Amino acid sequence: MSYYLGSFLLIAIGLYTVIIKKNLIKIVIGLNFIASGVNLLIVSIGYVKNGTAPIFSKIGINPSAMVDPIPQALTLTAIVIDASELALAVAFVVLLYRHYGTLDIKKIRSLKW
Amino acid sequence: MNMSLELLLATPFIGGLLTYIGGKVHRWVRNLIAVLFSLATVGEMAMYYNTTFKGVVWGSLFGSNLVLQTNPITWLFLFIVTAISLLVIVFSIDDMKKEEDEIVLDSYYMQLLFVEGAMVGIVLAGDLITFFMFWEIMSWTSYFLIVHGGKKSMAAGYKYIIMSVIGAYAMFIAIAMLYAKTHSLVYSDVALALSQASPSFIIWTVVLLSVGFFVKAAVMPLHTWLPDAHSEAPSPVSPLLSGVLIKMGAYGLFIVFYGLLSVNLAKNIMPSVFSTPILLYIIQWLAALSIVLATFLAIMQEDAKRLLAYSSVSQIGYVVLGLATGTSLGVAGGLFHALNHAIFKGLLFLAVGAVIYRTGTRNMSELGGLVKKMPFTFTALLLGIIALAGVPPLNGFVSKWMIYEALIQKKEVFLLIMAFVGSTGAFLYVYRLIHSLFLGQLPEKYENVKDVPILMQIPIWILALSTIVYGIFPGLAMDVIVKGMKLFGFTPIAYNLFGFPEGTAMGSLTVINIAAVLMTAFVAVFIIFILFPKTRQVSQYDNYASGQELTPDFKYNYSFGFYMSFGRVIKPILSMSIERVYNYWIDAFKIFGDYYMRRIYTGNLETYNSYIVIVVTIAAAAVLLGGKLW
Amino acid sequence: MVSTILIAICVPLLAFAIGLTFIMFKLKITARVQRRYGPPIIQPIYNLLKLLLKEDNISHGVIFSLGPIIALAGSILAVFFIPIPGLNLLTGSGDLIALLYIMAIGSLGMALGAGNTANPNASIGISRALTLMFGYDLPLVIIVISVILQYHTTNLADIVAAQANGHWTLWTLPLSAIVGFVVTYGALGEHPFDIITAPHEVATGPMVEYGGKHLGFLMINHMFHIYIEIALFVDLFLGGASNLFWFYIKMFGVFFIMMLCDEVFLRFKIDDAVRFFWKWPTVVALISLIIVLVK
Amino acid sequence: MVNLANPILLIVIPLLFVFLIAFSSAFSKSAAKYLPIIAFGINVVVAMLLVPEVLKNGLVLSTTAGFKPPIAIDMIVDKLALFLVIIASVLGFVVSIYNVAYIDEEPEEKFYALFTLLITGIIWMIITGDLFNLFVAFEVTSIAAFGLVGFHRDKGSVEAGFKYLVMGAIGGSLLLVGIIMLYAATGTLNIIDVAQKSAELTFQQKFLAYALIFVGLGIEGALFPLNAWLPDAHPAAPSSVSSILSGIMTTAAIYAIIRITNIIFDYNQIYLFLMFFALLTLIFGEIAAYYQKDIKRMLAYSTIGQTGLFFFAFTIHSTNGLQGAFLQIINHSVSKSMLFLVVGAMIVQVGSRNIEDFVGLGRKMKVSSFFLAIGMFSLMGMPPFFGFWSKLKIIFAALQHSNALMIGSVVIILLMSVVEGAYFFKLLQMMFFGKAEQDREIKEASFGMLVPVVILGFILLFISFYPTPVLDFAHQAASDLMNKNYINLALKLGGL
Amino acid sequence: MIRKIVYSIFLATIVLSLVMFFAAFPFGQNKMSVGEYYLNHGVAQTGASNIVTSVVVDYRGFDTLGEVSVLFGAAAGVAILFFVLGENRRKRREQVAPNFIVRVGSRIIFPFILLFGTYIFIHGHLTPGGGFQGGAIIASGFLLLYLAYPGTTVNRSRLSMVEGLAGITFIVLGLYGLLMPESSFLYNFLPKGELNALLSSGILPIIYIAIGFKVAAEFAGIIDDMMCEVICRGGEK
Repeated sequence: MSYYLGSFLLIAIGLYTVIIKKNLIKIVIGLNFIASGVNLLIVSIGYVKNGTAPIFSKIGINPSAMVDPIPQALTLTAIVIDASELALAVAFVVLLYRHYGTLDIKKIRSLKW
Repeated sequence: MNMSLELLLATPFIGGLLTYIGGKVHRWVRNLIAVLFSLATVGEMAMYYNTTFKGVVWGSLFGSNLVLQTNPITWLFLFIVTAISLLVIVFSIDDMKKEEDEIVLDSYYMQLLFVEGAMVGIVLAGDLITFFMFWEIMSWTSYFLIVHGGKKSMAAGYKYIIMSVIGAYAMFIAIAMLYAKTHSLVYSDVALALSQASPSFIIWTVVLLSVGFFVKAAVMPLHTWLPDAHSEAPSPVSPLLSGVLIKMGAYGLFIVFYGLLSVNLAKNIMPSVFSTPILLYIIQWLAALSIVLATFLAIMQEDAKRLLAYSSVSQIGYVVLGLATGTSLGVAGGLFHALNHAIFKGLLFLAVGAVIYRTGTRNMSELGGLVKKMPFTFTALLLGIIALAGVPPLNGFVSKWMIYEALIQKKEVFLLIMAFVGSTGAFLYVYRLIHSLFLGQLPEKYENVKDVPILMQIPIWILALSTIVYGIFPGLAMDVIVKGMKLFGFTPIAYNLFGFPEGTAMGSLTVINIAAVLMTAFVAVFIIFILFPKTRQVSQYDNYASGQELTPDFKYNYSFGFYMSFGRVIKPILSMSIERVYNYWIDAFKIFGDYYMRRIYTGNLETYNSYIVIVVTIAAAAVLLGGKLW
Repeated sequence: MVSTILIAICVPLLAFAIGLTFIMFKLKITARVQRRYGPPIIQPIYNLLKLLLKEDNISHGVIFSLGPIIALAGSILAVFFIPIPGLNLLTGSGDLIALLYIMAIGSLGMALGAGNTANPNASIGISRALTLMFGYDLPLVIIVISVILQYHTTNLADIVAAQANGHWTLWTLPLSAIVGFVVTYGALGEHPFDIITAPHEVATGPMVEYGGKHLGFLMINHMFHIYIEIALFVDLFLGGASNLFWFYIKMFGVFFIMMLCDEVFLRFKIDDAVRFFWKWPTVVALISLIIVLVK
Repeated sequence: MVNLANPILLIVIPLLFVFLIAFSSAFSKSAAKYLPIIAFGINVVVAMLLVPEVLKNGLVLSTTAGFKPPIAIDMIVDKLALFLVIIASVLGFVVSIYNVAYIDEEPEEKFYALFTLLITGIIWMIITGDLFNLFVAFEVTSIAAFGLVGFHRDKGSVEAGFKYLVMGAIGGSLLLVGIIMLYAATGTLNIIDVAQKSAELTFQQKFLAYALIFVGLGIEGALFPLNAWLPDAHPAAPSSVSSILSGIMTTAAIYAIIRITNIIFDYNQIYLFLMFFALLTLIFGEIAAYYQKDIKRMLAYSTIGQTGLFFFAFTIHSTNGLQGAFLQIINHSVSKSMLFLVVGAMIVQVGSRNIEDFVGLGRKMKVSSFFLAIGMFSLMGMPPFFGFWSKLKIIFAALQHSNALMIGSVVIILLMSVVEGAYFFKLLQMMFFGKAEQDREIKEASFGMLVPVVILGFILLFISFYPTPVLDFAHQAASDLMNKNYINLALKLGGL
Repeated sequence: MIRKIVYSIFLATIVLSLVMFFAAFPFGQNKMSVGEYYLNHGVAQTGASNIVTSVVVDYRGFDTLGEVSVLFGAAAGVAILFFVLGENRRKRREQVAPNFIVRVGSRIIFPFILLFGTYIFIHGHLTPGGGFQGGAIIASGFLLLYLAYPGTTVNRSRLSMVEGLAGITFIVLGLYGLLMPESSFLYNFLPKGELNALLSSGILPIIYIAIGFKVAAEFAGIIDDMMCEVICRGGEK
């Protein structure tokens, strides 16, 4: 359960960062927090008590002792997606800084209403 | 016969498209096509004279058939629509020449024909979907016609279309409610369903439908669009709007109250006042208020077309008042007045349009003395105002007389008083119109004004002669009206070609006698007049002016604020304005919208993100509270 | 056929004659009320003849000349719709409501002619005339309706017939009759309501430019007008009459009372006149109307 | 011979062209311009080939990796999905043509690649039969959209892009959490399988997972409190992209929500929740649009309003309501895309997005303005245009339930339609009847930009005047969704 | 401050509800349904000893295609945002390397990094790891190179060629499956081979290799863009 809790906390901290923090970089980090939390959640769901990695490195391993392979596969995909988003986010932050000369999200409000 | 109803409906639309294409070739091709197609519509319409023809299914939508039908009542309205449209198109040929941009003209004729087609569709509709569809088409095509005239007309058109849309959506709800009940919106099915429905349902649907019609018919308090729209529209469009378009509201009321809902049914489900169902009674009061208040407003106008526009509000009040009486005589009077109003108001708008065409202004205090320059237009306009004022022997009198008699029969004295007062008020404003335009001093700049070209004279004179024809021979129209009303369950009223014999109403009327005696008296007096010593023509400036010498460059004519002293009397009434109430609500709405927008779409990313969290929190809290969302 | 034509000729002449005598008496009565001797009783005929026979008539155009003609034609038309003893003429062709509008033709014709003079006095006069008409129309309509409701017909001949044997509307609806009397003042433009012609202000208003035979025709029109208004009052409230003599007596009685009161009043301002009409006469007429309705 | 009527081709072919664009950009700059046209041309053909199949079987299911659905990912095209796929493909095709004339900014090849990827992602979202695959498709769409919104790299577009990205990323994560929760509860990711296994879950469990999915998709689907990115992003993006974003992307996200709602829940449990969002979206979108000075921003807010409208129609949850919703989707997609394309062409000529600068354009750019007017009329629901039929259907369907809630909603909808009319007519009369203060050198849009507009315009006119096939098809699709035929047929065909 | 507290409470509510949900599916409990099928049949059906790989590339290979597309989209997005015209790009050559040790060290390490990355993605179906991991490692080699030699440029058109080609390979391999009797995208049509052998499990290693190249090229591209953003633009705002 604590694994779950850890992932939930990561998500919550990420959301908190995104809402409360003013700095663009911190917001991007907050996004990363959320993504990590979700990935942790996925992996922990797949865990089966006393399970091993789902690799048949030797013939004759009992498949019933293995953990669920799907969450791991999902995590792989999710990580790459998060990485892509992060790369784009950072690129945006750089451009924002160039246009506005600040990293304070409160001052980046040219589009409203 | 089967196809030709659809053909009749399609003719104006096809004509509109061809007109637009024709305009690319040459403007005379365009004009010719427009005239020919509207003429063809009139011809096709004439084929249906006094025939009843139920139900051509031309399509089906959502399980409800789309039906076209015709009967003498629709024929009456078809006649109004197609005839006035034809005249308007003929009038436009010369009147719209001043517009240089040919493209604008092409689309102008196209829209004219489209409006005509839409109105033909409304009238021919045999089910509510068709009706509503063409109703909306009529709204937006006529909107385009209104905004043809510059900056002010844009504001007017905007107001018009918004109010039309609101009205149409009120109808929409009612139609949807009916659809939910019957799944078929053919009139007969709806009538059947309504006869079994609960009273509250009926009242709701009828009220909502009526609101839509009231907006279009400009019954107070929903009239505010009309004075602006009718006065700002191009002069050939105003007769179409005033003469025809607002009649569609009257037609709708007729269909709803006597086609879908019979009077007997209405009496059964709601209390009656003066043996009128309370709903109709309220409508009568609204119509009567329209008559009186719009008359007051018309009296105080300085703008010729605005005056006529307010007069339209007042006259449509008579139509609605007549239709809402629920007796044969009253309804026949209302229908007849619809026809008459189309004729004389079309005439008046066209005649004023002719003046505007020559002088370029419609401000009454800038005009005057045109009788010498435009005698034909003057004579036509004179006939028009006599008809409008309801003076025998022209047509306006006959229909008003029928409405008065119907009201007397029902002893609805207060409505009758208001109707009378409105009619007397009409004397004031029609005289103002003819006085300021044609009588008195001719401003110097209009020395060279000529009468309008023949193509503009023809429509004006056709309408002018119609006022006489329908005035002296009301039987011509009553043939159609009485026959049509029989279909809607009214007891036919007695009439003959020249009027109404004893027994129809509380009195009798033979218009031709009045006309004959008047003519004889006129001729006799004229002869006597000639027998006395000859007269000598003197200049208008040779005038009693307290010893002053008058010169053409000095305006001495009394034409601004003609009824100023009367204005003082009705000042408390004039200072009331329903429009201010509307504007108040619109402003309130705008302020609210602005307020919330600045607080929701702040441009602040944190705020946006917190919305997400809030929504998730609500869901989470709901789950924690046991899955109770509501 | 011949008799029809004869009647058609005689009735207007009769009306003209009655109107003429009233005008003749008017000056005398007024003078006596003001304790003057007054002009000779025949003076109006002199005036009329002088105007009609004037050699040099000036006109401002066709409409100007048509004005008096239309006015007179309209008045003659109205005469035919008022039942006189023994003759019901055209009452079958147009009822009381039609008559109310037929009576307006004359005024409109005159307004048309006067309007074309371009004289501001004339225009102001017309403006006042129409406004005043709007003013007295409200109580007039109400009392007409109450009479119609009283007898359940709009046919004037039937209304007269229903009042036979002394059942005058004056007794059954006294309030309406009083209002009708007041309204007749307004309709005739007599004294408190002579704001239209007001010689001191607008120099006889609509008539300001008229002279010669035009003015003569207008005077004739006025005589018809007096006849029409008073005959209508008599028919509506005094039960008409069984013969011409009584008819004339009744009319003269009404006219006499009017003239007695005429010179007592000052002139109303036009808006005050309208306010007056829309206040007391309307209220009284409405009370009378409600009485009829309740009955 | 390969069966071309295979849903997977709808995704794979454009994707292949995405990579081809990247590949070909090494040799030739201009090839990239035309490759998307070919890709979506093929897509349109494939979609058309699917029509008879779908009509015959009710549903076409395509597997991957040679395994049956719960094991591997499957693509499902039923009538509703086919509906949207056709719209998306046609829009993709048409807008690709538009792009050729419209895009003149470097790096072009990246733009075309991302543009193709965007539409691919949208189609993917529509036809996928797997929850995690839905998430992937969602991310493909989002990532492509983020890049495209920032394409101009100016102040506004970067800001809009960043805001969109942050919100989109949060949304994606929440969506993933929701999907994972369903996985944890059922042990499977296939939508049909989840539908069957989730029957054992309690309402709260389903609802929490559902709420997260709803929020995640709702961010993309422009539901009210979650749509704050939209009015920024749509104007900032190039007009062709706005046209896709507005026309079909929000629709696809809403479709996904509907699909999941329909499968997981009974209608009665959830409709108030959805209706609440739908009406809020409608009200706030339309009212906000009224105040806009920027024409694209106005259209963007109008998109929010329209989304609310058809989402509302979904929540009526009768066959009629669903039919109305589908009709409204078609109307919105075609009209709004066309509007954005026209407006894009106009902005090129005028050089401003401010409405005041559009005065008198009706006389200068006649063809464009004509189609703009048609699109607006259709969006307002004026007959005889298609919007009228859809609005008619929605209102009719709503009032079939004659309870106070529905009547109130209908009143709100119609009031908001009035507001919609208010701002559209304001624009229209300014364009057609206003007079510009100074005479400007404005020409008609270039041929390349007009062609797509005209194509869309004629599609709109065609379905306006001959709506019967569309109405029938929508009706069938609606009754399928209503009866949950999707599940039954998929079970039969997929052999789950 | 109130804002912070309020949102903390909100977030706590969310966490609480999540906890409530997962209380029904405790940690370590076997929640598999489809997963069991993979474990039992994966080796036989795909020939890969790493079941995760068989899931990633075969059973759920379509996800991977999407993942690749996402990465591609991100790379294209970054390229759009950091777009610099060709002539400005060349400015970079003038930069001076920072540090001797870094330069020499990276020159030695770079080939090994490439080799390691290649190993990882070639053995993706046998051991933990695969195309993404391998690609990322190779890209980190490029990062090192950039650190040591800021003037380094990679030929962008060649990078995009590699990207494109790798993607095309993936899809064409998948499309070939449509020609098979199963008529299924990504159908594993090559022989499965022997378990735990390098050349086994059909198309899986080929796809992983393609992915590896693609990921490497894309990450390298992103890194290149970011370097350029920092260096080419310099103080420009």
